[in-house]
Amino acid sequence: KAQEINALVWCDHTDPAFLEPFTEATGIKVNVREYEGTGTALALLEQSKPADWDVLVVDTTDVRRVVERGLLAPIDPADFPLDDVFPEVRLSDYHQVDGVTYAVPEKFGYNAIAFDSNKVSIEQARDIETLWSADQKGNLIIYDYYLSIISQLALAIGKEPSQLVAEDLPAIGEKLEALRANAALVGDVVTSQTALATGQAGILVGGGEYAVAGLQAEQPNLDWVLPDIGGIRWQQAVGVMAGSEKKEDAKKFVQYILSPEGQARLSTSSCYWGMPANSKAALSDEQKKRLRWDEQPGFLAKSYPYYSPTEEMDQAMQDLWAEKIQ
Amino acid sequence: MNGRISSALITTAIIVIALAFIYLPVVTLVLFSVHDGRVPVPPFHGPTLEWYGRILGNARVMSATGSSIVVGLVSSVISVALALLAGWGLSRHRVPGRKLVEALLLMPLAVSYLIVGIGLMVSFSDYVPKSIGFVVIGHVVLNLPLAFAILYVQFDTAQARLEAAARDLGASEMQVFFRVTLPSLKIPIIAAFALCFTFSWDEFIVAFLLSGFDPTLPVVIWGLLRTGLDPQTNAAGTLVFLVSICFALFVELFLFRKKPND
Amino acid sequence: MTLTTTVSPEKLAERRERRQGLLLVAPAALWTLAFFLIPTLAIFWLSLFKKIGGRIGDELTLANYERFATQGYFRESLFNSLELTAIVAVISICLAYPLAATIAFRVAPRLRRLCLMLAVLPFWTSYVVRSYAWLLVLAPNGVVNQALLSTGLLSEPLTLSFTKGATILGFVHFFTMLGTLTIYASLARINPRLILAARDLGATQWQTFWRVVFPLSIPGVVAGVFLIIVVTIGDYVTPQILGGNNELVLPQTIIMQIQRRADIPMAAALSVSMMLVVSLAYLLMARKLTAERS
Amino acid sequence: MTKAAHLSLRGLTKHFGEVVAVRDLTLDIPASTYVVLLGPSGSGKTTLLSMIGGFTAPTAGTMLLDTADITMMQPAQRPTATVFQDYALFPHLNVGENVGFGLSVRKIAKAEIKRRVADALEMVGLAGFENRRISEASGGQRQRIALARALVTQPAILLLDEPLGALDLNLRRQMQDELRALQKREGRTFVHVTHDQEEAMAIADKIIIMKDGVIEDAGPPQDVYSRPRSRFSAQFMGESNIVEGTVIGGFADTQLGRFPVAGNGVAGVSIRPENLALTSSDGSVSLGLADLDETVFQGGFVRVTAKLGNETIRLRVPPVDIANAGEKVEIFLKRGGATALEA
Amino acid sequence: MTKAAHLSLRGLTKHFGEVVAVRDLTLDIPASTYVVLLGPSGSGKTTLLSMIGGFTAPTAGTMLLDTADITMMQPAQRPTATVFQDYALFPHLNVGENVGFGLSVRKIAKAEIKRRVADALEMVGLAGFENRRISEASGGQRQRIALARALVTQPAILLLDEPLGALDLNLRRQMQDELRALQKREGRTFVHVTHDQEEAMAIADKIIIMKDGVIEDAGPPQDVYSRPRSRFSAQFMGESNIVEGTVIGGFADTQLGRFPVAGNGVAGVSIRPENLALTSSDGSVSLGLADLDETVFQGGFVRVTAKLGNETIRLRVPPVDIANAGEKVEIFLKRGGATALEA
Ligand SMILES: Nc1ncnc2c1ncn2[C@@H]1O[C@H](COP(=O)(O)OP(=O)(O)OP(=O)(O)O)[C@@H](O)[C@H]1O
Ligand SMILES: Nc1ncnc2c1ncn2[C@@H]1O[C@H](COP(=O)(O)OP(=O)(O)OP(=O)(O)O)[C@@H](O)[C@H]1O
Ligand SMILES: [Mg+2]
Ligand SMILES: [Mg+2]
Repeated sequence: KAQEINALVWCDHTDPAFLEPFTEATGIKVNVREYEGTGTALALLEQSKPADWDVLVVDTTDVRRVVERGLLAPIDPADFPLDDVFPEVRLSDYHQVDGVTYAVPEKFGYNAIAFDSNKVSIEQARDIETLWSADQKGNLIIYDYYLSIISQLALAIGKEPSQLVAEDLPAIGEKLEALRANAALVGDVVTSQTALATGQAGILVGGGEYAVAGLQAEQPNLDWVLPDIGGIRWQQAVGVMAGSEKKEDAKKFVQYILSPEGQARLSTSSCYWGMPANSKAALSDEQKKRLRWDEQPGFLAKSYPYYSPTEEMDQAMQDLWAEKIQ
Repeated sequence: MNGRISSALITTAIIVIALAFIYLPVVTLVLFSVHDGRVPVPPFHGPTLEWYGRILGNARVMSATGSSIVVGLVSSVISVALALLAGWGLSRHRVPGRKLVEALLLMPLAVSYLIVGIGLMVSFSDYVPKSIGFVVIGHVVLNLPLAFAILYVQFDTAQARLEAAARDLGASEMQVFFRVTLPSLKIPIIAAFALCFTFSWDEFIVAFLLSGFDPTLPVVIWGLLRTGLDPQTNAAGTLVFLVSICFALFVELFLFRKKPND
Repeated sequence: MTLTTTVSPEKLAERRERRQGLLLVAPAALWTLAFFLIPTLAIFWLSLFKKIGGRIGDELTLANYERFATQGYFRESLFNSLELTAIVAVISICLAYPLAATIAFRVAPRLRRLCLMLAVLPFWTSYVVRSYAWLLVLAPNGVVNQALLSTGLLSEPLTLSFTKGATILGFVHFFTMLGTLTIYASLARINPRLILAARDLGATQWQTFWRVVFPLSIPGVVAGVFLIIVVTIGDYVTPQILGGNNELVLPQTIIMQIQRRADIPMAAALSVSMMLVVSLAYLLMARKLTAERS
Repeated sequence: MTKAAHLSLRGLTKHFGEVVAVRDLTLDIPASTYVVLLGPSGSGKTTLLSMIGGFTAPTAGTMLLDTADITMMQPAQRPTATVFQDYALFPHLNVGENVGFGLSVRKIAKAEIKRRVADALEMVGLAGFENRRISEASGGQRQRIALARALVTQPAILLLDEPLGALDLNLRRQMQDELRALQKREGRTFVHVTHDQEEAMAIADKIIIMKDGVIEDAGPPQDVYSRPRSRFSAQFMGESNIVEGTVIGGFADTQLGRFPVAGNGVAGVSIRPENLALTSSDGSVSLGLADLDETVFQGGFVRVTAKLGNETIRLRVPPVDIANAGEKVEIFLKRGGATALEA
Repeated sequence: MTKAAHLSLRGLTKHFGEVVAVRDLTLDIPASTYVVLLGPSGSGKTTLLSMIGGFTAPTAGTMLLDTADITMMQPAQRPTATVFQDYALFPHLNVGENVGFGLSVRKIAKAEIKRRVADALEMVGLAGFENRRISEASGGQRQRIALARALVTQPAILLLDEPLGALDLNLRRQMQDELRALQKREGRTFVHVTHDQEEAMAIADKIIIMKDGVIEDAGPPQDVYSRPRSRFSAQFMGESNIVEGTVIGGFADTQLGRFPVAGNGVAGVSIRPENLALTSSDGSVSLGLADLDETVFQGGFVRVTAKLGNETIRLRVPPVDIANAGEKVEIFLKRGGATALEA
């Protein structure tokens, strides 16, 4: 009987082109269930039996939260080609708790500024002040994720995201209010894209390559840029579930994900593209060009991972977000 | 004479304007499903059938379509069967607390799908794995009151007399049910089934909360829509619509339309 | 044979009927009990606990409700939901009524079914996909704006999408179809001779409508309004897509508790509040419905 | 308010697609007459009534009320009022509001309406019923409410479409008497549709018998009953023995022999069962010996079937006559008991 | 198959909550009798029939068929068959399948069913109708199909609940004759519910008059009509003049004077309108001069209302008598025309 493992993943992992080579090579069938938002994943996991899941893909920022709930199993970093991973995204602080590794980085990209060059110049887009300048009223889209936007605003008030403390929240709140005053909408990927593509609004905070890459072929006026003060980097990590009864198969799947082939397929998955964590990913030149491979050193230097909040801080931030933005 | 003509004009105008409003998004949807470009936004280019080809070749969409059909059929069959038995029992026999049972059976109509879904998720996930089976359970909860409302009113005194006649002629309860009740209620049963099926076919929230590795079509379409602008979603939406229309037309033409010689 | 029995034939027959009846009703009743009532009660029960650091506490508390009452955006979202529902209900009925009345009274009988079919067919386009389609219709370069621009009435495209108006429009579109169905059903049930009688007694068309047709169609209107309330107050898809998330509504806060925080007790408390609102609406309308019927 | 008026229908015709419901019908209804339209199902009674009420526009023909042409007039404007078969009472209004409807749409003062509603309810024997709900009224009461609602507008012509069809026999008889009395008291014209010949005879000043959209026979009940114009009319107005034969100079030559006939038709003879007897009487004519076939006791009389030659005939005789009869009986035709038919 | 049997009802009672629909009713129905249950609406006729058919369980009492207690027997087991008022024909089956239903649920061979269905249809005059749809059958035909469906199972007792209520008068008369003939031919017991007294008299061997759940009067039609036991029975079986007074030794002393009466009651006198006349006859008694009030022509007879002293009386006289009458008329009571009532 064929072996099967169950994985709780973001949608890019559901692409058959990504999963099939693994199944062909190992005979292990991967059942995937996609989710959005770590909360959903946690809710899902709380609502299942421990043995139901074998692999979890999660925001790097949230690895600690998941580990604290005892959901991830320790893994041996030596099993994975971590040396090939871009140094900036290795982030052992995020992937380890008390020195034990629980997850490995797999894919990343940027929550920066996407814009319509017919409406704002690239210089304007790079200037964070543009977001709340009066002449942008009604021209702004806020991407609907509180962590990325608040992290960006941390930079705007002169703090690295990881340095945020509760006392900063009032200042962040002011900035949020200023953003809100200019915003035409607070949108998910498709609504934001629709607003950009139809010319409804010209600047998307929290946007990045994932928002405009698909549109550029037909609307070359759409582009993205990291602000001069620095931008925010999203990162996905993958780990083996603590309750899994098939940890070996799960490990094989994680190894596949981190392998050059798996990395190439994951980064160009039909759901969304993103940079592979592994710098040896087997990508064609054409693909590398679309991913702006060569510019990555500059981007990485200028970007910061999300702020990883404690439980109380998280609630305070969400309340702030709901209060000011929605 | 003039009065009659202008009255006909007003009627036509009202109908045309109303239909224009009602069909505005549908036409747009269909139009951009044949839009020749990666970005389905105005202005329109095209046409092309590329996106239909893609969507039909998308294994995930196709298997979700299969799941949707299974969920629709199974949940509708269960809903109609339970509703039929309950309607039969409640109308035939002096069931204690009949009003209470009626209220219980109709109650889910008054509660949002979101709450039904969350309720099932929090109370049964320890016992029922997320799966299309779980979605079927949820859809039966949603559809049972509908089917019951449609079928219960059919059990009137004329229907009761039909069954009394059958018993009088020596039929057992089984024979009464299968040879009289079921066939004489054929039309309302089909109507209830059709309604249940179409509701299940387009239901998103409960399916989203309760499905596992084999999501239904609306959940997959929702997923497609979260990930980026893509004419494929328009093609998928159009296909869902076409299937529904075919189903509605089939029911209307072949099951309800009286044949001329009937 | 049974001469010794003291139980009347009636009692025996009743017992048998009751047994059969219970047997037949049991599957549906148990299903609803198990998969609807118990989960709903579970939500209520769960709402009385507090989620603390990834665990659900084991002390009964009203903390979630307290938070609902004190946190500004929860109250605001409830208010937004109520306002939205009221506006949508009024507009939808105002649009659906004339359409239903036209189909019921002015369209030739053989075309009625066709018109009704046509009017409700789009009901079956995928709900989510339809919302996105509205975005295309309302876009600056969409049909509506282009049509307005070409008439010269406008020089600049209007901002139509991602507004409260767009949310309302999306709902109104859906409920115009639904309302047409329920109102048509109650209009079609009106005995046509009542209308003849009113005309015969000297009533004008207006008087016939307001004094006979409308009062008799109220059950259909009320049924429509009730459906509108149940669906509008429970839906987060339309406000999120068409409204550009510009106004928080109650179901969005519920989904937020689940998706971002996995705080199911809080989501449960919000759900309970939502059910209370709907139940209140139901009680008010049920009275109206039964009053009309008798 | 409205005075009694004379209604003339001239060449009224109504087509429904292929079906001709009423065909070139001409009829005069004098003021203050109780007219009953009688005919089998589908004969066009409802269609005719509905054209008079203004609910159905005729395909051809005109309608005059005294000298005014009302053919194109709306129901609201016509001085007619209709009592519908199912009464068409407004279920959402109470009894008083139903009766007052026709007044309140005319914006008559509240107090005046109240007074007139009370009068109308009094007239139909429902004084004080104003605040009852329609659902609380019995069949007979509903009938009266509908009547009061129609009469309160003081129409010149009251149209009633099978108003008693839904009532049971006793109530029907009682309402027949009441309708007749009401019509006489109010002096309005009543046009009443029914397919019950007994009802027609009990209340009509004038019976119109319809068949396939045309008038088959018309006249006061007694005339239509005793001197039917046609075979159809003879049979529709009650049992009749139709005997074929030739009629010349007041005598008929038939299978039953030669006997005197009234009327001036030539197309056969109609003999009512009660005009045949088992005993002779003044001026009766013997038709010969017959074989008794079947006797059915019917309370006040016995219905008898007998074979006279090859013909089966029906008689209606007092119970006492049959008690004394043997197997063979002599049958007598009473004086004036046979009518020659025109068609 | 089933032979004719004697049905005994002993102390049958049925309560519906507060309402007593049938009260302590005892009744014997001999084999092969045509029994008609007659009574006003709500008198318990349907309830009684439904208890006999096994659809309603009695609150108290027993039912015996010959010597077998059938009180608790299910409808399917009882040797009864019911013809429902709306016929309750299965709309999804054709005529042959409807008639054969009772046989096919008993798993009788196809060929045998076919033969017996054909026979049954033949019996009700619908030979060859097997393949028609129910929706294609007219009212009268449906009635016959229902009859054939019930008879094909060869019940000892056929129960009919207002089987002719939906038919028009002519068809009703025809079906009455057919039912009666069928019952005589088949020799089964028929129990037939109606509220039409003419129908009851036309077909019954025995009429049972019910009121408020009890038997008010019972007997052959002629007895019930001519010698009603009670005021209610007298009035329900047709028009009757009820005169108060004392009855002693075959004579009544009343407001109308002293005259001979039949029957042995003491609670008043009933006189049928047809037993009053405007001309004297053998053995008649004059009741004195009366004022003519109203005359209604009714075809074969004239209904007359007259005032005799303070009493309003109704008469039914031949049309010729009234033609010759003045304002004041002498009224005669025919011999044996008055009956003393027991209640
Ligand atoms: N609206 C209509 N459309 C088509 N045919 C009609 C319509 N109304 C009446 N008819 C036809 O016209 C003829 C006369 O019908 P009408 O209702 O006047 O008869 P009626 O004498 O009132 O019969 P009944 O006693 O059954 O009420 C019938 O053949 C009927 O089918
Ligand atoms: N199922 C029932 N529940 C309550 N009361 C009933 C029921 N069936 C009959 N009754 C009552 O019992 C009484 C007798 O009813 P039944 O139907 O036997 O009268 P009926 O003589 O057949 O009248 P009708 O001529 O109107 O058919 C009535 O008062 C009726 O209201
Ligand atoms: Mg008619
Ligand atoms: Mg009855």
